[in-house]
Parts: sequence; C-alpha cells; structure tokens
Amino acid sequence: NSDTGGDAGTGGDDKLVLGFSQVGAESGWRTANTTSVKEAAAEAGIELKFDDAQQKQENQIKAIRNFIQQKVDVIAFSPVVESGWDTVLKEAKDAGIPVILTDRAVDSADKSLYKTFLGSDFVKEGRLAGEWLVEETKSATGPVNIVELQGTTGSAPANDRKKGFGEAIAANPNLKIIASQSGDFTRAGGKAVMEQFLKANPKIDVLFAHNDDMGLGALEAITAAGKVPGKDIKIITVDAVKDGMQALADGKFNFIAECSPLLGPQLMDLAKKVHAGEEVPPRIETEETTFTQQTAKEALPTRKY
Amino acid sequence: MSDTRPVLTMTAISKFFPGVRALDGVDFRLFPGEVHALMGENGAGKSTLIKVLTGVYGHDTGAITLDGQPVSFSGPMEATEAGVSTVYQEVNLCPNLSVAENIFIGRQPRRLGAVRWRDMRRRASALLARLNLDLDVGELLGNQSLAVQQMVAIARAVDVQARVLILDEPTSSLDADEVKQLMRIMRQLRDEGIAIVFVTHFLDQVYEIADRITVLRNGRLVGEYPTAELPQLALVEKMIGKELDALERLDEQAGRDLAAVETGTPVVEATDLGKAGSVEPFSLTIHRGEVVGMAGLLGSGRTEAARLFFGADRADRGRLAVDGRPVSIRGPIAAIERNIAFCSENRRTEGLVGELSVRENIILALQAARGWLRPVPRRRQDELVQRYIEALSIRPADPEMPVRNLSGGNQQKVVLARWLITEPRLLILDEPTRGIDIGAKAEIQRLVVQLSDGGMAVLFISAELEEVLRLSHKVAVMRDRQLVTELANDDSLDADRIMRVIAGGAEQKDGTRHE
Amino acid sequence: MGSWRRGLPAVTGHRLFWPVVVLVLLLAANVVYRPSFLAVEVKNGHLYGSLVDIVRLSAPLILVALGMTLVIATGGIDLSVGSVVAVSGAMACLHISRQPDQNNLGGVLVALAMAVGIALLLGIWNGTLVAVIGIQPIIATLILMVAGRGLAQLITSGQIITVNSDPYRMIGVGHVLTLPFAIVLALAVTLLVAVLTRRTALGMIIEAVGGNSEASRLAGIRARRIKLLVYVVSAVCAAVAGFMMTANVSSADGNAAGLWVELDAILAVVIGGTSLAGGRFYLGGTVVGALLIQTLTTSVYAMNIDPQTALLFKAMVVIAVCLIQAPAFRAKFWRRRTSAGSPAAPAGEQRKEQVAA
Amino acid sequence: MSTTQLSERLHGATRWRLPRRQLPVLVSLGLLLVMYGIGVSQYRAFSNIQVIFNVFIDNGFLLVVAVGMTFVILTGGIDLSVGSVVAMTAMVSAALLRDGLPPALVLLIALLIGPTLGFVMGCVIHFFEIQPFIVTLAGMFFARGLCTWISSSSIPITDGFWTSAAQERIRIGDNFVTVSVLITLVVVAVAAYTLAYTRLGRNVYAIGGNQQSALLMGLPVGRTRIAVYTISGLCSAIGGILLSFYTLSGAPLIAVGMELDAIAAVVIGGTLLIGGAGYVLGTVLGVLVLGVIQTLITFDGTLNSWWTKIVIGGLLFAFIVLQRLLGFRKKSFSTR
Ligand SMILES: Nc1ncnc2c1ncn2[C@@H]1O[C@H](COP(=O)(O)OP(=O)(O)OP(=O)(O)O)[C@@H](O)[C@H]1O
Ligand SMILES: Nc1ncnc2c1ncn2[C@@H]1O[C@H](COP(=O)(O)OP(=O)(O)OP(=O)(O)O)[C@@H](O)[C@H]1O
Ligand SMILES: [Mg+2]
Ligand SMILES: [Mg+2]
Repeated sequence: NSDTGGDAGTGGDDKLVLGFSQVGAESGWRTANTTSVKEAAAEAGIELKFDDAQQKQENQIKAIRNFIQQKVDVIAFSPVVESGWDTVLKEAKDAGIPVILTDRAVDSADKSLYKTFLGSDFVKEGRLAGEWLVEETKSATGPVNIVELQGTTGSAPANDRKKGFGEAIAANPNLKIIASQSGDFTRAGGKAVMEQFLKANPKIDVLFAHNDDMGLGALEAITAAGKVPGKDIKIITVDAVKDGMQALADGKFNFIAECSPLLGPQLMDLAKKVHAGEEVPPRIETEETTFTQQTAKEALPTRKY
Repeated sequence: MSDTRPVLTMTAISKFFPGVRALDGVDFRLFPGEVHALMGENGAGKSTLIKVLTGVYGHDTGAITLDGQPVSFSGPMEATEAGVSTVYQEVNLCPNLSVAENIFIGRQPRRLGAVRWRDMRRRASALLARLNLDLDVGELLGNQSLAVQQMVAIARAVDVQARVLILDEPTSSLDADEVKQLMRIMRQLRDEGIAIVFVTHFLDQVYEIADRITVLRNGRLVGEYPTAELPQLALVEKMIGKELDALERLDEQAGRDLAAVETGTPVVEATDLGKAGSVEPFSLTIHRGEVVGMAGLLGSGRTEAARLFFGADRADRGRLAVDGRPVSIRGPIAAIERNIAFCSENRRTEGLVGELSVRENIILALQAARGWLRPVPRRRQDELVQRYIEALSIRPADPEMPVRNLSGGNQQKVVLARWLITEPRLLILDEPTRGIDIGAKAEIQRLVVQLSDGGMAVLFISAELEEVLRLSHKVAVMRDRQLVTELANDDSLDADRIMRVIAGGAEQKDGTRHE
Repeated sequence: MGSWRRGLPAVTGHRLFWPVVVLVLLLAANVVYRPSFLAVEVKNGHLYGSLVDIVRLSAPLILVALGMTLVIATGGIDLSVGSVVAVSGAMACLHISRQPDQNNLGGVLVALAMAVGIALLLGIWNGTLVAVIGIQPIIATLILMVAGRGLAQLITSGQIITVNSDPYRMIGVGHVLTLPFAIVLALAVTLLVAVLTRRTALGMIIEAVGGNSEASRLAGIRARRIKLLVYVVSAVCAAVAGFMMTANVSSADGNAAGLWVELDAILAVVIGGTSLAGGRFYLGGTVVGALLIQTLTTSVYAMNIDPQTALLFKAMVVIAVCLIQAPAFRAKFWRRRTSAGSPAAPAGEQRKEQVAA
Repeated sequence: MSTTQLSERLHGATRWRLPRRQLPVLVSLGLLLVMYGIGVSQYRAFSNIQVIFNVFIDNGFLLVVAVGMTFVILTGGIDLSVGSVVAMTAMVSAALLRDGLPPALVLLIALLIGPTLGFVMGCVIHFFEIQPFIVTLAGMFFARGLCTWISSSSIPITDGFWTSAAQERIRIGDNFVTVSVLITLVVVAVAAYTLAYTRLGRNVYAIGGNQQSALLMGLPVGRTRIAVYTISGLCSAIGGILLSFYTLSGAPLIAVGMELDAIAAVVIGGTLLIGGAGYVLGTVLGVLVLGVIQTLITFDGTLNSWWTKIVIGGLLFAFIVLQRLLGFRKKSFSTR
C-alpha cells in the first residue's frame, strides 16, 4: 500500500484530516493498534486527530461529535460496544462525513451510516481455535476436558470468541468445557483463575484463553503446579502478540489464532478512498492467520509487535 | 401548686450505659406554670434524664406520662411535636446554616410548600430582639460566638408553642446581662402556664427563678423540694452528699494575699500584640505566680486575645516576649515548647478527641511534646492519669472510658488535666469552670490558687466576675475587642467597678462586630 | 463451664468475631464444593494448596490496606493506591528489563529503590494536596488515580513489560522456608507498621488527628505532618504491593496492575472495624478483612461461579458481612430472639451518641 | 435557585459584602469561562455555539446523576452505586423493550428500580448504621452484577418512542439540542428548587451541617437520609434512561466509573464532601468543567492515550488548586 506515499495531501491546508477515536490503551494489543494507525497516518500524509475514549462509549460518542464540529474529512473509530451508535452516526452522515469502523463492528440496521468495516472477526477467531482443537483431538477416545479463560465479562471479544469456540467444538462430543471463568484479559487474572482450575480439576487436557496475556499468566500457574504446559495441558490462545508467539515457539503454547492490530495502512488507504468518493466493500477483514508451534518459529523473527 | 395535675411525670426511670448506671429509679414531676430546677453534680444524670425524656435514649425501666397519657418518644422530633421543647447541653445547632434558619428549620413559614425566606428572617430578627440580641440573622451560625449560639438555641426552643420547655445549662456561656434577658423570658413563659425544667450550676440563678428543685446524686433521686424550703447550704449538701462545706472553702480563698506577687522579669509580656479583624493591639504582662483575670462582655475578644498568646491564631502585629526574650509564636507547638498551655473554652471542637479514652486525652499534649518516638511509658501514664482523676475527681474514674461518654463537666476536667500534667509556666484558662458543678468549681479554683502559689502564671478568663475577683491579682478588661484597662485587684475593686468599666461603651454589643 | 459462659459474649462481641465467622463460612462452603480445598501439600519443597494461594494473593492487598488504614484513621482516603501500584511496578520492571543481566541482584535492588523513590514522591504529592493545600482527600487522590495510570502507561509505553529476573520473581512467587516469600514480606510489613504505630505513640497521635484534627493541633500535635506522613506510608505500601503483583506474573501492565485495588482495600479496612470517619484504627482487623476479600475472589474461581453472577455473589457477601457486624443490626436481631430490654440493646444507641460528644 | 437566592441576598444586605457562601461557585464559574476562552482562542471550531450545546447533550446524563449525588453529598454521605444503577436502568429498559413491552410501561419500571434500590440502601444506612461508602459499594456490585446477569452483551433498542426521543433535534437557530437536554434542565431546576425552598431540602443541609444536632433539633433525620438515597437512585434511573436515549442500547459495561465523575463534578462545583454546603448550580458548573476539559482534549487531537489521562489529571489539579486558592474559605464553622 505504498502507492499512497506521494499523494496530493502535501499541499498544506488541504491535507486530509482523519478523526480517529480509539477504545483506550487497555492492552498491549490496543497500543500496537494505536501505534500502527499513527505511523500509517504520518506515512500517508494524513492529519490525524486522535482521541482516547478510555473504554467508555460515552466518551467515544462525545469525541465523534467533536470531530463533526471540527469538520474532519473522515471519521474512524473502534467501537467500545456494538450497539448504540445510530444517533451520532446519523449526525455524521448529515454533516457529510464518511465513517469507517475498525476492529469491532456495530449492529446498526441502517448500513448506510458507515462506509465500511475494517477488522477481525472475533467469532471466527474462536472458531479457528475450536476447529484446530477438533482436528487435533480427532483420534481421542475418552473425554477431553477443556477449561476456558474468558475475557472481561460482557466485552465483545469475550462474548464472540466464546461463541465461535463453542460452535466449533460442538463437532466432537468428546470435547467438554468443564470450567469457564473470566480472567479479565490480564496475566494476573489468568494466573489466579488457572491456579484454582488446577486445584479443582485433576484432569485438564486443554486450556482455551481468550487472549495471549491470560494464557501467559496461566502458564505460570501450570508450571507451579508441576505440570508441563503444551504437553500435559494443551494451550490455545488468541492474538499472537510477541510474548505469546515466543511461548508458542518455545513449545509452551500449542496454537494461536491471530488477531492483528496492524490496521493502520489499510485504514489510511480506505480513508483516502472514501474521501475521494470511491466505492469500497462494506466489510474488509484484516489479513490474519493462525500459528502453530512450527509456523511460529518461522514467523517470530519478523513480528512487529 | 400541687393541687393541679402534673403536666409531666417520670417514674422509676433507669438507664444503663455499658459499665455505668446513669439513672437508677429516678422519679420526676413537673407542673404547669413552674420553673423546676434540676440539680446535681457533674455526672449526676441530669442530661441523661432529659435525653431519656425526649427519646434521645431509650430507658431500661420506668414510665413517662405527658398530660396523664403514657408516652414514649422515639426521638426529639416526636417530643417536639408533643410539645416538649428542649435546649440540650452543648449547643446543638447547625453551624453551616444561617441564624434565622437555625431558629426555624423544621417549621419554616411556607406558602404552597415553598419556604418563605424573607418572612423567616423577619420573624427571626424579631424573636432575637426579644432576647435583646441584634445581629444579622442571615449570617452563618458558625461565625457567631458560643454565647450567641446559645441564645439562638434558646430562641429556637422558646419560639415553639410548647407546654414543656427544657433548658440544660443554658446560662453556662452567657454573661450577666444575657442571663437577665433569659430570666425575663422564662418568667414570662412561666406566667403563660408553660412548665420549665432548668438545669444549671449557678445557685444564685436557681434561687432567683426556680419554684421547685429536684436533686439528683449519682443517678439516684435525692428528693424534690420547694425552693423556699431548701436553704442554699442544704442544697449543696444534698448535691454533694456529705457535709463538706464547699461554699465555705470558696470564701477561704477569697482571703488570700493578693499582694504577694513577684515582680522582676515577666513570664510573658505582650507588646502591641494584635490581629487585624480580630483583636486590637494590646499590651499585657503576666508574672510568675500571678493570676491575671480577663473580664468583658461576650464577644469582647477575650478568647481571641488568649489565642494569640498560644499561637492558636497567629498575631500579625506586635511582639511577644517570654522570660524577657522576644519570641515568635507561630503555632501551638512553639507555645507549648515555651511551656504555655491553653485550655480552650470550646471543649467539644477544640479540646477533646471524643473517641479516645480519658487516659489518652489527658496524656495527649504531654505525648505531643515528647514526640511520637518517645511514648510515655504506660506505667507513668497510668500514674499521672490516676493522680489527676483523683485530684479533679473525674467521674466515672475509669481511665479507659471513651471521653465522649463523660458528662459535660467531667469532660472539662479532662481538658484541664491534659494541660496540668505538662506543668506549664503560663496556663491560659478560657472559661474553665463553665458547666462545672459547685464542688468541682471550688476544686478548680483551689487548684488555680495552689498553682499560682507554686509559681505558675495564669491567665484566667471567666464570665463570672466574682470568680475573677476571687482569684486574680489584676484584672484586664476588654471591650469591643480592645483591652481597655488593667485594674489591680486591691480592696477597692469590686464587681460593680468592673461592670462600670465594661459598660463604658456597652451600647455596641456583640453581634455587631463588623467594620 | 461458668467461665465459658461468661467468656462467650466477650468472644461474640469482639470486633473481629463476625468477619472471622464469615471467613470460616466461606472456607466451609468451598470445602463442601470441593472437599480437598483445605488440603495443603508440600510440592518441590514448597507449600501448595488453595489456602496458601489465598494468603499469598492477599499479601499485596494486605499491604495496600495497611497503608489505607492509616490514611482512613486520619479521616482521609486514598484512591490513588491502584495507580501507585501500577507506576511502581512499571518503574521496577522497566528498569530491570533494561539491564543486560536481569538476574543481577544489584540491578534489581536499584530498580526497587527507584520505584520506591517515585512512590515516595507520589505520596508526598498526595499528602501535600491534602495536608498543605487542604483539598478534600477523595478529590486530591482522584487526581493521581487518573493521572497515575497515565504515568504508568507512559513508563511502559502502553505495552506489557515482561521481565525475566529470578530475584524479582522471588518477590511474587519465591519461597523462604517453604513459605511463599510474599506472605513473609506482608507479615513483616504488618509487624513493622504495628510496631511503629503501637509501640510508639504514633498510633495514638494518628487517631487523635483523625478524631479531632483541630483539638490535636491545639494539643501540640503537628497534624499536617501526620497527615502527610500517612499518605507517604500508603504510597510506599502500595509500591511494595506493586512489586508483588508484577513479580507474580513477571510483567508490568500499566493498565491492569492494581485496577480497583483501592475499593478492595477500603472494604478490607472497613470490614476490619476502622471507621471511614477517622479515629480508631485496627490493623489486625484490616488483615482479616483483606483475607476475607481475597477468599471471596478466590471462591468465585474455586467454586466456578458463573462470571455473569460473580458480582452479585460478591455484593451479597459484602453486605452480609457488614450487616451482621453492625451493632445496630445485631441489636435489632438479638432483641427479637431474647427478651426485650436485654443489656445488648443499647449498643445501637451508644453509637448514635458518638457524634454527639 | 442559587441565583435567585443570591440576588435576593445581595439586595437584602444593606452594605455590599462578598457572598462568602457562594464564593466557590463563583470561582468555578470564573475558571470555567477562562477555560472556555482558552479553547476558543486555540481552536476555531470551538467558538461554535453547538460546542456548548454538545457539552450539554453529551453530559446530560452525568449532570442528572451528579445532581442526585449532590443531595447525598450535602448530607455528608456518598453514593458509589450511581454508575451501576445507570447501566442497570439502561439494561433493563433495553431488555424489556426487546421483549416487546410497551414503552410507557418500560419507562415506569425502569424509573422505579433505581429509587427502590436507593431506598433500600438508605434504609440499611440509616437503620443499621453502616457507612454509606460500604452500603453503596455493595449496591454498586449488585447493580453491575444484575447488568451482566441480564445479558453479557449489549442489547440494541429499536423501539420507536426511544429512537424518536433520541434523535429528535430541537432547533435553536442553526444549532440544536436534544430532548435529553430539556429533561436535564428540568431535573436541575426541580432539584435546585427542592434544596432551596422545601423543608426536605433545608433538612438535607442541616444534616450535613451536624447530624446529631439535626436529630436533637427534632428534624426527621432518618426520613431525610433515606430520601436522599432514594432521590439519588431516582436521578440515576433518569440518567439511565437518558443514557439509553443517548446510546439507544443497554450495555453491561457502560458507565463504569461514572460515580467518580459525578463526585468530582459535585466537588469541583464547590460542594463540601463533609456535607452541609453547596449548590446544584455548582454541580452544573462542575459537570461543564469536566465536559469542557474533555472537549479541549478531543479538539487538540494529538494526545496520546496516556498523555490524555495525565492531562486530565493535570487540568483537574489546576482547577481545584485555583479554586481552592481563589475561593479560600475560612475554616470557619467547627468541624463535627
Ligand atoms: N453515651 C453514654 N455512654 C456511656 N455513659 C454515658 C453516656 N452519656 C452519659 N454517660 C454517663 O452517664 C452519667 C450521667 O451523665 P450526664 O451527662 O447525665 O450528667 P450531668 O448530670 O448532665 O452532668 P454535667 O453537669 O456534667 O452535665 C455520667 O457518668 C456519664 O459518664
Ligand atoms: N473569623 C471571624 N469572623 C467573624 N466573627 C468572628 C470571627 N472570629 C471571631 N469572631 C467573633 O468575634 C468575637 C470575639 O470572640 P471571642 O471569642 O474572643 O470573645 P470572648 O470575649 O471570648 O467571648 P465569649 O465569652 O463568647 O468566649 C466573637 O463574637 C466571635 O464570634
Ligand atoms: Mg449535663
Ligand atoms: Mg471566649
């Protein structure tokens, strides 16, 4: 996407202005996402108005209103929650400012309120994780006990990943989730919950963690309990941040469904297109993949985040 | 009067607090149109009896009737509604509200549910004028002196169309003139048929106004007597419970040699000390072994002046010398380091830490002076505390009781004890005998004499001129926040003369102290 | 028998009786759910079991709550402890992660010293706002609660800083004499604070300032200095807790570390019997309160309570503890069961009076 | 009310004197204007009237909640449950509307839950003498727990009444406000009137001044204390409805930490946390201050996530210190 490099935006005042409202800085993933957007904007010669909503929908709506007041050219945002955007998006539409969603979708019935959605599909991530497990345990005869570390209760990634994973493993009746608890997407949470899982359940075969951080926390608990992660207990996570990839490469994790934060370049591309009035597909999924221990080793040296 | 039916009876009332039998089978009758004095030493149970009556406390046994009907109030609100209006000991008003509102809150004049502010202020002014009090009723109550607050509390209680009016030590912080106004109002109300319960430690006031006296001692009823049939001495004996003649002892002290004061370098010497908007510059010296009395009307600035000596407020002009050496007293700590002690008139907000025990409260200043790293050894604490509990007869004599559970007078003694154990060279006593029973008052006066004989310098502030006269070597008189004169306490000095000095410009009285 | 009779009210009337009862009940519920809950075994020479986990995990909470107890005793409150946890943890981890040899004890000690130094500054900041400028404690510390998190993320650049340092890990997951080091450390700090406040006059002075600040000042206590001090102590306690929390997972997360720990700490203090109005404080009670809260959290995991209802469960237990602990509630409850006018009744009234005198 | 009372007092006084009790509010107002001036001078679009309207549109629910909090804080209490009650109300409305209940009934139910919880908390606080902080903290857990219990994901609202209430624009010249703003203003006016001109309101101040005294003065202390928590619950419920207008959905994690914003707004508005002094008008200013700070930061648009937090903290600090220094209040009335 380097074709945008020498765009007309260099003409000082008529630089394209993009208002971007970020969820917050609640995780390393999110920070990488922010960095990617900022770097890409600088590279593409787009003036970025950045706003951090600190995980509050109210703040995001306020930010969008202010963007409208400032008459930015394009608005992009990662919605904190799915619902509740119609009113403010209508205002943007009335003001003639195109909107791009990133990372998370909204559930508006009126699809004309935004131009496009750019991001990953959390349900799909869960499903990919589940499908890998189904494949992996094809030959298993007895029951396979799974414990699940959920993300923050009520958050969209947690809900969707749980859903996708559940749907996928339904394919094999041997697979059973014996315990599921929220670890709040944090290492400390993952560790504390896993400690109790281990004590309550003598036989755990698989851990599914909704993100790498909880998986990494759980890793410590598993080691402390005298078990071998990756062997005694197979670990599946989502995200593929650096520490997670390292653990995967080291054989401590078994599988990661990637959820890439590097949306920046794609977003800038899209911003220019919608500003120019070009047609864009209504839904663009980030290029994402999955990693096994083998592929992780290969990918690790070139990982950016 | 006993031919009419009592408006209020309390029979066999008992009230236990953990570890304390505050009331034990007390009977009490109150007739319409009488002023009934409730007497007893500190901690005798007077305030508790009143609080039981108005439902602040529940009682463990006994019965109460009002107009022959058995009643049991669940709280002051019900009591007020039933026509029992009360001024509790210690001013209980809201400092954050205006004077007018404090008088009328809960029964503000309204139209269509809306409070009529202007009307309320007008009526408040009128009511206070009846008590000879002229002040801006829109001012915050918290900015008024304790005495004004006391008057406001009285005004509030008096204005309610009550059948029973209870006044728990209303006069303790009033000056002679204020007391006169109050007495006038009380007589007027009595003549309207209202029954008044009157608690005080001033015997003169009792004999001036009370028709009947009930005496309590240690939570028990001693008896009920018509005032005319109970001579003053007998009353004191009944209160104290032994034939110890407190009054005579007081008289003995009056005969002390007031001339025998050391001269030489004064312990403290204030030169043009003052604080803008608070006290005009004044000069005053206090010598070793000298008691300097301070007289003046309410709000004449005695407290403010005393606070400057102690650094509780910081003087913004003038000099202060201790032992002839100029010092700058920037705060209480600097004063304490120079062995100055200050017993505040306002024990509840400036004196005690209610939650801490008697022992801790007594030890506090000494401990603060030593620094936290050198705790007073427990054995020594117990020793000191025990000594002063006995010396000042603090009751109950339990050093570990939270000080908020003590009766008002006993709390005052605790504050005094706190400063005495620091063995100060200058002791500032601001109304130390307020709310203290006659025995304890004698005790404190004796102590002052003893301490000054031992070389301590004392600044003694009191609304009671007799007391000031009895103890002081010289009397400083304040008026309108100015020290107007110093009078040597020789034979020619008497209360009348001081009054005349005070009255020199008395038309401008308290409440109107704004420039 | 007779002495037992007499002893009983003394025991049930004790401040800590009900929190301890609830603690025991919670543990019992866990045992019913999973009989092996109380089992403690020695694994690799370390004690291992849910009970050990609970105590180990409550160690940082105990530390934060200890500092909070002193702050509350002066009539204040410190909302910024969570942020201080994050800042100090981030600072220590950042410095360690930059070392060429992360296992070098000297480097770790320097990192800890730096982090404690920052915590000191933050404590002084809070204390100055409250004691010198006279801002109300909730708001004064709210400022740092908001800005401190930003500071922590500034230090970590919004990333999670992973460290690989054995000496640092020691603080969180290490063992001494089979006991988790965190427990030993919390115990040591508790003892230190207890000795500092109860063997010297500091405790009484703090209580005096909390009970009546003006009266204390007039009695010659440097009330401001004491107030400043407690915020500093609170910040330092939070810093040590920050080391524990970050060492526990060998990583510093500027956003998540110590999130909402201030609420848990305040709860612990109150359950322990210290009044939010200031005055008397009880360190032992605070420790029990912290243990109770951690047990509650761990129970949710151990009993696999649905995360959707976990908060409801927590609300129920908290209110239950506070209710049965409240003298007024007990008085009303008692009266119904025993004859009217029993000596237990006036307890409520006595409390009412607290404000009076 | 504060204004009427203010002018009345100024007229009533024979000589001019500093309205000491209103000073903190006046200082807040002054500082707010200064902040606004800075915004206008820095960003061209800031001077649009709509920016001001947006502050009201975007903070209406917070304002309503903060007004309820003002009542509680004036009595010297605190209510930590408001954020969760707001979320719960929105959640319940969304869930009931999804189930097809008529909007009027939903509105009624939603407006009843908050006050009921407030009433219960008030009773526990008063009768069992448990500290408000703890009771309302438990209430906060409880209401938030109910949210996730109802649904762990957000529920959109498609009901016609709700959407029209949400999207109706009331034009004022070129600019507009929403229905929520009008509701907010009504709540503010009613609250201000209640505090200044009803016995209930005055009792609130008395209790904040000294609860024990208020009791001994024969005021209905218990009733009033329970009432303020009920009022706070009601305001939170109204806030919840406004928020559901605002977002047209109910989400379990919405309004987390709103209690702190509300407390901050109340205090910035010059109300004392120990109770007894403060005005609704001050609270309005406090909310505006928070709103303007946020608007400034969005307009700037260059701040990093963490710098955003640091700057918010810094601005809060500057504001509070300035207010403290300018509105220096005599330590006047005796503490309790
Ligand atoms: N709330 C309480 N808890 C425990 N003991 C109390 C409480 N209130 C009063 N007491 C005790 O009850 C006894 C009677 O006190 P009370 O206040 O009635 O005395 P009093 O006659 O009014 O004295 P004073 O003249 O000093 O005001 C005292 O021993 C006091 O310590
Ligand atoms: N900061 C202030 N603002 C307004 N009035 C004040 C202030 N400080 C003190 N006053 C008033 O100034 C007067 C002088 O008070 P002070 O307490 O010194 O008088 P006093 O002679 O000791 O009277 P009392 O017998 O009531 O103790 C009081 O009426 C008090 O209310
Ligand atoms: Mg009394
Ligand atoms: Mg005085």
